[in-house]
Amino acid sequence: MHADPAGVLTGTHFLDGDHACCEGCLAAGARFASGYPITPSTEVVERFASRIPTVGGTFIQMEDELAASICLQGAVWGGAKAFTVTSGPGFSLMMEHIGYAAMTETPCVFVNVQRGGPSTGLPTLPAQADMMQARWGSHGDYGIIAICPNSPQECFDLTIKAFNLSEQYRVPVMVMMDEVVGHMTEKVVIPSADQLDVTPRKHTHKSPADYLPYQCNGDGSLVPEMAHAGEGYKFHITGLTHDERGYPNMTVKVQDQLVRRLCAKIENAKDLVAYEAENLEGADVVVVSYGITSRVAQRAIDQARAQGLKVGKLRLIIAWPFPEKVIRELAPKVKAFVVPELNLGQMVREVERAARGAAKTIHVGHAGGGVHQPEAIVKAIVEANQ
Amino acid sequence: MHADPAGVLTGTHFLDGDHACCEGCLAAGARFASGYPITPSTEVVERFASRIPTVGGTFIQMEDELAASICLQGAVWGGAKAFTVTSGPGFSLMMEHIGYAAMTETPCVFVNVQRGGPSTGLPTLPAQADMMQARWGSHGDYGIIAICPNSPQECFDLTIKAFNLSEQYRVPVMVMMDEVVGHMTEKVVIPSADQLDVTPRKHTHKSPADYLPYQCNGDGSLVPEMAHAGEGYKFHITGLTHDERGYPNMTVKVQDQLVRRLCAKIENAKDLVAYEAENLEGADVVVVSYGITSRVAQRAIDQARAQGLKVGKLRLIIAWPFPEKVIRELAPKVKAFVVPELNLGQMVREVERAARGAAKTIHVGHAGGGVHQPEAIVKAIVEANQ
Amino acid sequence: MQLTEIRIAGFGGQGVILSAIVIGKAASIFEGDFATMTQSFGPEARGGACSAQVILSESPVLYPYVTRPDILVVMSQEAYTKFAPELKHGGTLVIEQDLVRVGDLPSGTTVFSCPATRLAEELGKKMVLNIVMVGFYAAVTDLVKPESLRQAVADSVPPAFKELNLKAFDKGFEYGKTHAPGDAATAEESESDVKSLEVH
Amino acid sequence: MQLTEIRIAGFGGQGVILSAIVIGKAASIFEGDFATMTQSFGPEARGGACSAQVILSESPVLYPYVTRPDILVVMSQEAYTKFAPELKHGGTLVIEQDLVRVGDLPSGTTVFSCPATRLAEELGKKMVLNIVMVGFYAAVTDLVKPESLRQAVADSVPPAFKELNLKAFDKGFEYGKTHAPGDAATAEESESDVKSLEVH
Amino acid sequence: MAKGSVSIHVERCKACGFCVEFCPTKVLALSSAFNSKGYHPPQMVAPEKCSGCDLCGMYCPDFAIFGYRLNAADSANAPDKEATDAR
Amino acid sequence: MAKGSVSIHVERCKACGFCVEFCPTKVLALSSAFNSKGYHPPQMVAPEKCSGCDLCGMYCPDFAIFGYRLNAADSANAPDKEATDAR
Amino acid sequence: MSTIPINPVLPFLRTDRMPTIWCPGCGIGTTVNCFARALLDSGVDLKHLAIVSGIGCTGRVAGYVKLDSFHTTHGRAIPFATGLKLANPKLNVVVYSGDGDLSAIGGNHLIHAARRNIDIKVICVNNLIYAMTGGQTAPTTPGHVITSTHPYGTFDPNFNLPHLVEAAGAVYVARWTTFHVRQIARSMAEVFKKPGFCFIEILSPCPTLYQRRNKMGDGLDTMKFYKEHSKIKNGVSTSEVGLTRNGDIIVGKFVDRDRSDYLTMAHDQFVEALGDRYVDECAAECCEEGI
Amino acid sequence: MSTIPINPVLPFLRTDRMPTIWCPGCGIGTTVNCFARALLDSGVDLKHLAIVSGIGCTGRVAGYVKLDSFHTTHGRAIPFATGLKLANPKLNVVVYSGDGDLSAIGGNHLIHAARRNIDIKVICVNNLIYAMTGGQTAPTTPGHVITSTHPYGTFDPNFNLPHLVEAAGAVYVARWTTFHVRQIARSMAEVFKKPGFCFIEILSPCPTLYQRRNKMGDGLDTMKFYKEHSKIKNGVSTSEVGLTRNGDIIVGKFVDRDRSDYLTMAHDQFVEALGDRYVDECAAECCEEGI
Ligand SMILES: Cc1ncc(C[n+]2csc(CCOP(=O)(O)OP(=O)(O)O)c2C)c(N)n1
Ligand SMILES: Cc1ncc(C[n+]2csc(CCOP(=O)(O)OP(=O)(O)O)c2C)c(N)n1
Ligand code: SF4
Ligand code: SF4
Ligand code: SF4
Ligand code: SF4
Ligand code: SF4
Ligand code: SF4
Ligand SMILES: [Mg+2]
Ligand SMILES: [Mg+2]
Repeated sequence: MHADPAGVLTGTHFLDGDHACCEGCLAAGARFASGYPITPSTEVVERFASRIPTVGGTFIQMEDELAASICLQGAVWGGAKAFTVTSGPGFSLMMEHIGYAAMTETPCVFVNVQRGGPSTGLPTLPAQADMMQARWGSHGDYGIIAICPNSPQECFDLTIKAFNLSEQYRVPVMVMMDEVVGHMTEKVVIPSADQLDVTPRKHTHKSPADYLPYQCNGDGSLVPEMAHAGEGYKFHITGLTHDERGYPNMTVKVQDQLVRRLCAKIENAKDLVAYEAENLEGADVVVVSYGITSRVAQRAIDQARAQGLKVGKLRLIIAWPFPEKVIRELAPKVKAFVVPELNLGQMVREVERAARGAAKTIHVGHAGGGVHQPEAIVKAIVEANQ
Repeated sequence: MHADPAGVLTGTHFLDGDHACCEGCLAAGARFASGYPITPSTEVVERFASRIPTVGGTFIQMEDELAASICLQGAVWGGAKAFTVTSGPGFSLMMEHIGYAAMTETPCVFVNVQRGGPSTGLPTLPAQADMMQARWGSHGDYGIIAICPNSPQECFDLTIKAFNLSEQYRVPVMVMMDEVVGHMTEKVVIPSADQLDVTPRKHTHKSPADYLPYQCNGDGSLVPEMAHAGEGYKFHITGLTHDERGYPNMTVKVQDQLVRRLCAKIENAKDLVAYEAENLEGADVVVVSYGITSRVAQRAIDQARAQGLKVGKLRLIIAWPFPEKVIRELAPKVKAFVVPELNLGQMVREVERAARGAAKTIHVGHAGGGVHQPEAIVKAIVEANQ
Repeated sequence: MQLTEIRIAGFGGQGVILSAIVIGKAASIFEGDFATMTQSFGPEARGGACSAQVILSESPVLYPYVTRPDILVVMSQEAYTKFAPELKHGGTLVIEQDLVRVGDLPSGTTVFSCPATRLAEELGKKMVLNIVMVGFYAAVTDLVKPESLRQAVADSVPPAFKELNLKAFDKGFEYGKTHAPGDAATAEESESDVKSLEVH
Repeated sequence: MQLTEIRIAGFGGQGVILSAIVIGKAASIFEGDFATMTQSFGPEARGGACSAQVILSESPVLYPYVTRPDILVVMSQEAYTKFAPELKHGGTLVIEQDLVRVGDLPSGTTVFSCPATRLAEELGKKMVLNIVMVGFYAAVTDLVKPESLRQAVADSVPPAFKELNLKAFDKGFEYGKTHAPGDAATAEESESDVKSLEVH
Repeated sequence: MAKGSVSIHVERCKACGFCVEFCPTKVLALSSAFNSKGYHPPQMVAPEKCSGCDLCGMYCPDFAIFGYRLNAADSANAPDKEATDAR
Repeated sequence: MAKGSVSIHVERCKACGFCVEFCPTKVLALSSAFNSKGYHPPQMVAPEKCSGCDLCGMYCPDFAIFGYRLNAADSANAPDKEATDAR
Repeated sequence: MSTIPINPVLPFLRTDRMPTIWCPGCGIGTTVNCFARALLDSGVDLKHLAIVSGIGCTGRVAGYVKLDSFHTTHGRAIPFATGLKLANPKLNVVVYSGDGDLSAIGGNHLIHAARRNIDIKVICVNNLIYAMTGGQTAPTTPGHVITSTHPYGTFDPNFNLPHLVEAAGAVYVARWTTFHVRQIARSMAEVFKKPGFCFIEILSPCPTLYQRRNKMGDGLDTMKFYKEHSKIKNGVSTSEVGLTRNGDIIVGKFVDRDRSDYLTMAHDQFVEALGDRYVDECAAECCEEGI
Repeated sequence: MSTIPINPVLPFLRTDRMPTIWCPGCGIGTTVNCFARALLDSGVDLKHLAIVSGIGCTGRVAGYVKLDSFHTTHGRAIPFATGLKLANPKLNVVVYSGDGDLSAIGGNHLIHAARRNIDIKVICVNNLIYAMTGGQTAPTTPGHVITSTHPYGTFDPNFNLPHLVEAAGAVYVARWTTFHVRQIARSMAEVFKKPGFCFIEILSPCPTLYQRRNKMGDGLDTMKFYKEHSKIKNGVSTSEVGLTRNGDIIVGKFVDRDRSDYLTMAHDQFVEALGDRYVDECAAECCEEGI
């Protein structure tokens, strides 16, 4: 489906990542946002608040992040595409509702512009230390998708992708920005609406009499079809373990079916792999990075190559589900992975696990508040090459 | 230091895990709890509410888990040992304050009696699916300790250990029970107070003039000394990145020092390894488990041994920090690790990572709501052995 | 004592859990064996079905759940319907006589029945039927010594109700000793035989 | 265009960020090059120091931060003190003449100074000093075409203020063209020489 | 002749007694019979006094009873499948 | 002669003007001099009118000024180290 | 008598889920019965009526009512309902939940939605206790009551909910008990027609966890207590309707005032500020009636 | 004149952290100045006085006052203070935070602490905006005000905080503006002596993010506005003190009533229920004065 032109600010703009993300939301068809201010993410909803009355839709500033993160889900069940935006402390408060969205299969987008943590930490400075939280922060087993833009242009492009995946899989998708990307201003090209693909809601075509809210129909996917309030389906939605009718069912069997499906629809999805690869063939060392760090790493890679080293680049675009297979297959062919992150060791654990000892894994940690010195990454590459 | 006899219910009792946990808190010297009811954990504070007025101390039922999880920290800074108790949905709501406790180095205990998830899930039925959340659920980088009892007796013993470790490391410690252990009634032997070791608060001996709240003193540990409100120190505590004086400092350098120390004091601690091992020597397959699953697994191990297989057992008592070295050294000596858990794959990822491909890692998942059929574990052992 | 699995079931308010606690406590605290008691929680609020499981053993109990109970104590028809099928071959069924009608039973089952509610009412407090049942149980099985069970009763109820509960225990025990032993019906006998047993 | 690093700094309310946006936009939107603009956020509230960084390049910019600026534009003494030391050898310093006193400078530095606040006040709105500075910048450097910068100004301010801002741009540009070129002081000259420059 | 009557869904009743207590004309009493859950559902002990006011129905927390006017009974309403097991 | 005087910590002042505005006797005015942050701190323009009431001190959001009674100045108070750079 | 009329409330219920989980003598079902009557009597458009509950015994109401129904998380029914309503203003949205859910963990949302005057109807079944979790003290529990977390009697003062929501901004505030079935149904029907944030508190017995532990008998005893101790005082100042353990219960419609609701205020402001540039479309329109 | 007296408030401040982060013309510092005066005048025991702030410009107050000071998480100053006070009742505990922190994300804790009558003193600096995050609408922002999240003017109705906290149960409620420096100091000194939950709201200019965006001038202009438009009405009904964009500001002490505080009620209940078995010791006693 093409984007609705009403929300598409076609043209070439000089935008920061937060504003580009907002334009991505609008282009993707989001017409509802509930937010609670927090640095460095607030600009996304500030722009939305300014744009939406002339596009058609609603922004509401809620009393806290608990409210913001469930309000948008009400909007989704009312028929809207919706999102919220936050940063570390607010993200922590949203964890219960990320679980609710996963459990009820509510398609929606959570944007987290990562700042330094833990706790109040460094409100105005960058980090990438909420990556594990994005995957594991809510209780119980569930699947989510997390996506990592590294420029304002990608804040636009990948936000649309986030909405599309959320609709395709009926899952909360996290756009894991970082303060640098969020506050950096660059050229952003927004195509015309007819050049933008937007995934429509997986709305049921069944009549109310035939419809079961959590039944997977023969389309081969593990994703049930959806209905909205006010359409006559009279469905029931609950965060309790539920059967295909959406009714609570407290048995091991139903729990097993439901939760395995919720995880499998994401973990086993074939098309949830997105990365940027460069010179992997014949590389001795592969630098695995994402977000702003991938741009810093690029300078390091260039420097290392200038020293004659064979360095490959793997940039995670979708970080969760983690592209385990890619690393697993690469590991026997390389000496080492070097993983720079603005944290003290998060995605590197996945690299290490997937590598299964077939290649060294070297983390280049940074506690946040700035970006790496490229030299620190070069040093690790050189060491890794030995 | 010995326990204060006022809180020690010396004798042999027939208690469920929740009640035993409460007695552990009292024996450890906890005199303050702030709670919010949630099945299947509420019994811990219900008993505390009933016991504390005759012991001396305070229980307050707060308006929500956000309040409960910060109220206790106020109590700690007022000079008490304190804890809160919850289950999945409440645990998700406490994530911001676990980060605050880690950042401010507030010694305290969070008890999570795990139930089926995600979301509201299975309120009255067991799971072990908050294990990754316990480690990663708050934003930013930080360290915590998580401990897994597998019987009411251990709910008593390990809760004391949890308090002791929280004081030693000035860190929030999670007691990760599960519904089965919490609601199971067994014999619990409570020794006399003088047989119970209780770690006192690491209180400063310095005068207010010399005291810096976040300075590590020459004792070789990475843990600063503490003072309480009302003692004349006039200290400042913040969740912002702070220097040794406890004053906000928004620089990369201070962030690096502080956050690396917070992680290192836990990850590098030598004495934070606690597990139960059996027949590891010469084992072909090692079953790694924790909590109630370790008891179910025992039956499976016995059955497999009866079939002539060489099966070792490794039960995690402290799950976080993960005993990486133990697995790493074991891996080359065994064919496989079998990891049964009441989740769809959490601690198994750590086993897999630590094993570095030197041994297979086989997960026996269960989505929760009950315990494994021992046969399912036996089957995995047999397969692993091949 | 060999590993013995017991299930006690009824409806909320009958004191199912307490009777299980008494049995477990008697074995583990007053006899030095091991006991693990677990309970099934319904999805929520009270009033519905209620069931508890006790495993007794001379060594520590590992697997905490009852797979096929050796002994099944039921105090409601619903509980009977739900749990009777899992009873172990050759197991023992103890029923509240006025609340449970026994249907098809696996052969080899020994059935004991006791009008516990009525006996409790005779004591003036219907709510002690659970302890009457425990007394009856003490009389008709011999896993745990009656003295231990009696001690466990005393230890498990609020002081104000101790006397009453001990009386209830004794009443059930006496009823068991005078009515049940020797003539316990087994399911080999016809259904009508079982019914006749209920006339006691 | 070769990779060029620019830092603009002053205090809150001077419009530092907007001037950086204008330069970045001019290069990337109106000239088709690439520009990355980042800003330093203080710990919090406004009113304090404020600084923005622009990197211009003919290929996409990777590393987003300025390491050693080629050009430093400062509009407050504090900013000068803080950032002057990082200026690249042989770099260009552009200052608000009434707000900044230049001290020791690395040799080879070219200094341009403009009384932007005063010029802005002449236009009746002190707040356009940032755009006066941009005009001046356009006159004294040649990285981005003045037309592009002028276009970027028009594109970056609210419609109601477009006229005013374009006037401000022109005023700064004119000032730069008439006063600065040719006689730009370099730090090779004595400090007093630099001061004399401020007399313009 | 009675102006109204009630329909009772025996299996849903939990014997709270609300209907009995709040029937303005005391038409109902809990019966001594059990339903399959062991509850004693109400029965009409003074059917002639029933006005069909449906207060019993409005109080019932379990949708197990309702009252109706007899002259309304012939109206176009289809028979209540649910209620047929109820008498 | 003035009954009071003020002490001004020039470097802390942010020139909000509160002290100037709310001095009941209009003792103060912002000076044209800058402090190192670029603010114009207040100065006494009518020192003889100062009562030492310290209202200026109470309004100051930056603890940069305070008033005191001159007859109290000889009391046992130690000199204000902080304030010495202030005049 | 040839035909038996159907129970008029059954079409409003998910009878396939009956019997309910509620205990004998629990009042929640009675309130649902009144709700069904109100739906029946008011002729409200059921297709566009959605119900949102939090977690608790009362929270299960959404699961028994045959509407588009949402069983959300504990305390968050109101913000969920807010999103539903604002995205799709054609919906009538009812929040149906317990006292603990709405006023303890959900207290913030309660006062903020009242402040904003979101056009939702909140029905609060107040059994003075956290029932589903086993009888812990709620913010509504009066003093000197035995609960599982106050085994020696409560001492925390309790909220006067009508007073609180009025102070926060509600336009309609009423209180009844489950004894007042007709009044409940009437109030419910009334709020369907009243724009803005409306709040109906219904006192309801929880024999299992409140009354029994406090030797107050069963559900029926409580109903009789309500009958004897309720005083209808329409229009009385909400500051005078606080509840105590054994005292009188003031019931009635306390507040009924007019104030633009949130969406109307938003609309007016945008029209004023943006004139023709304002696009007055709801967030959900694109997707609506997707079939 | 030979000696200069020291600035009497300096001993109460962490002067090593000055200058503060606050903007020129911000009123927060003025309130701190009054606070210091109140400490000075009331002779309160500083050793046993603790201050707790949330997050925001006002939240930084804890960091500038030389007491045991806690900068907690956003919205949670009150429950943190509750724990501090209940564990160690000898402490006097002051909560000092912003309107957004206390009444938006922290709104639930505000009303529940008021309900329980926890013996803490809450000072709410109300600049009608979320300042620290850049000027978003707060629950206190009046209608028709331009904010970063309401660029076309606010329309959400605002809280009347004195009314709300009174309805929730506060025993002392006052409002002043930063113009009323003497009254602020007097109220502060008064609440140090008043047991129970006390609330002082202080309107304060935020020239940077509220006034400037709304063409209301700078801090001094706002102070003059306060001077002209404030009406002191002690004892007036809190229902009449709502704030509008340009309207009069009713200030004064509105509520001063007596009610046992939480710890006293707990104590009385335990004494009654447990008699001699009650051990009346505080949670912190074991650790106290550890040096
Ligand atoms: C976040 C969270 N905390 C706690 C709970 C546990 N919980 C479920 S229902 C409930 C209280 C319900 O009380 P109330 O709203 O009064 O409903 P009632 O059962 O009395 O009708 C609680 C605390 C939960 N489900 N989620
Ligand atoms: C959980 C969380 N959400 C949001 C924020 C961002 N935040 C910091 S301060 C603030 C608002 C402060 O407003 P107020 O309390 O009125 O203080 P002011 O700055 O106006 O003094 C917000 C939303 C945060 N730090 N933590
Ligand atoms: S319909 Fe009315 S009169 Fe008839 S039984 Fe019911 S309540 Fe009584
Ligand atoms: S009101 Fe309903 S549930 Fe109660 S006794 Fe009557 S029919 Fe049964
Ligand atoms: S002390 Fe009083 S009179 Fe003197 S300057 Fe200050 S305010 Fe004016
Ligand atoms: S009140 Fe203070 S900050 Fe303001 S002008 Fe006077 S001295 Fe300066
Ligand atoms: S526990 Fe109480 S509220 Fe819940 S269903 Fe039973 S009686 Fe009703
Ligand atoms: S932003 Fe506003 S509240 Fe914050 S310091 Fe500046 S003036 Fe004060
Ligand atoms: Mg309730
Ligand atoms: Mg504010």
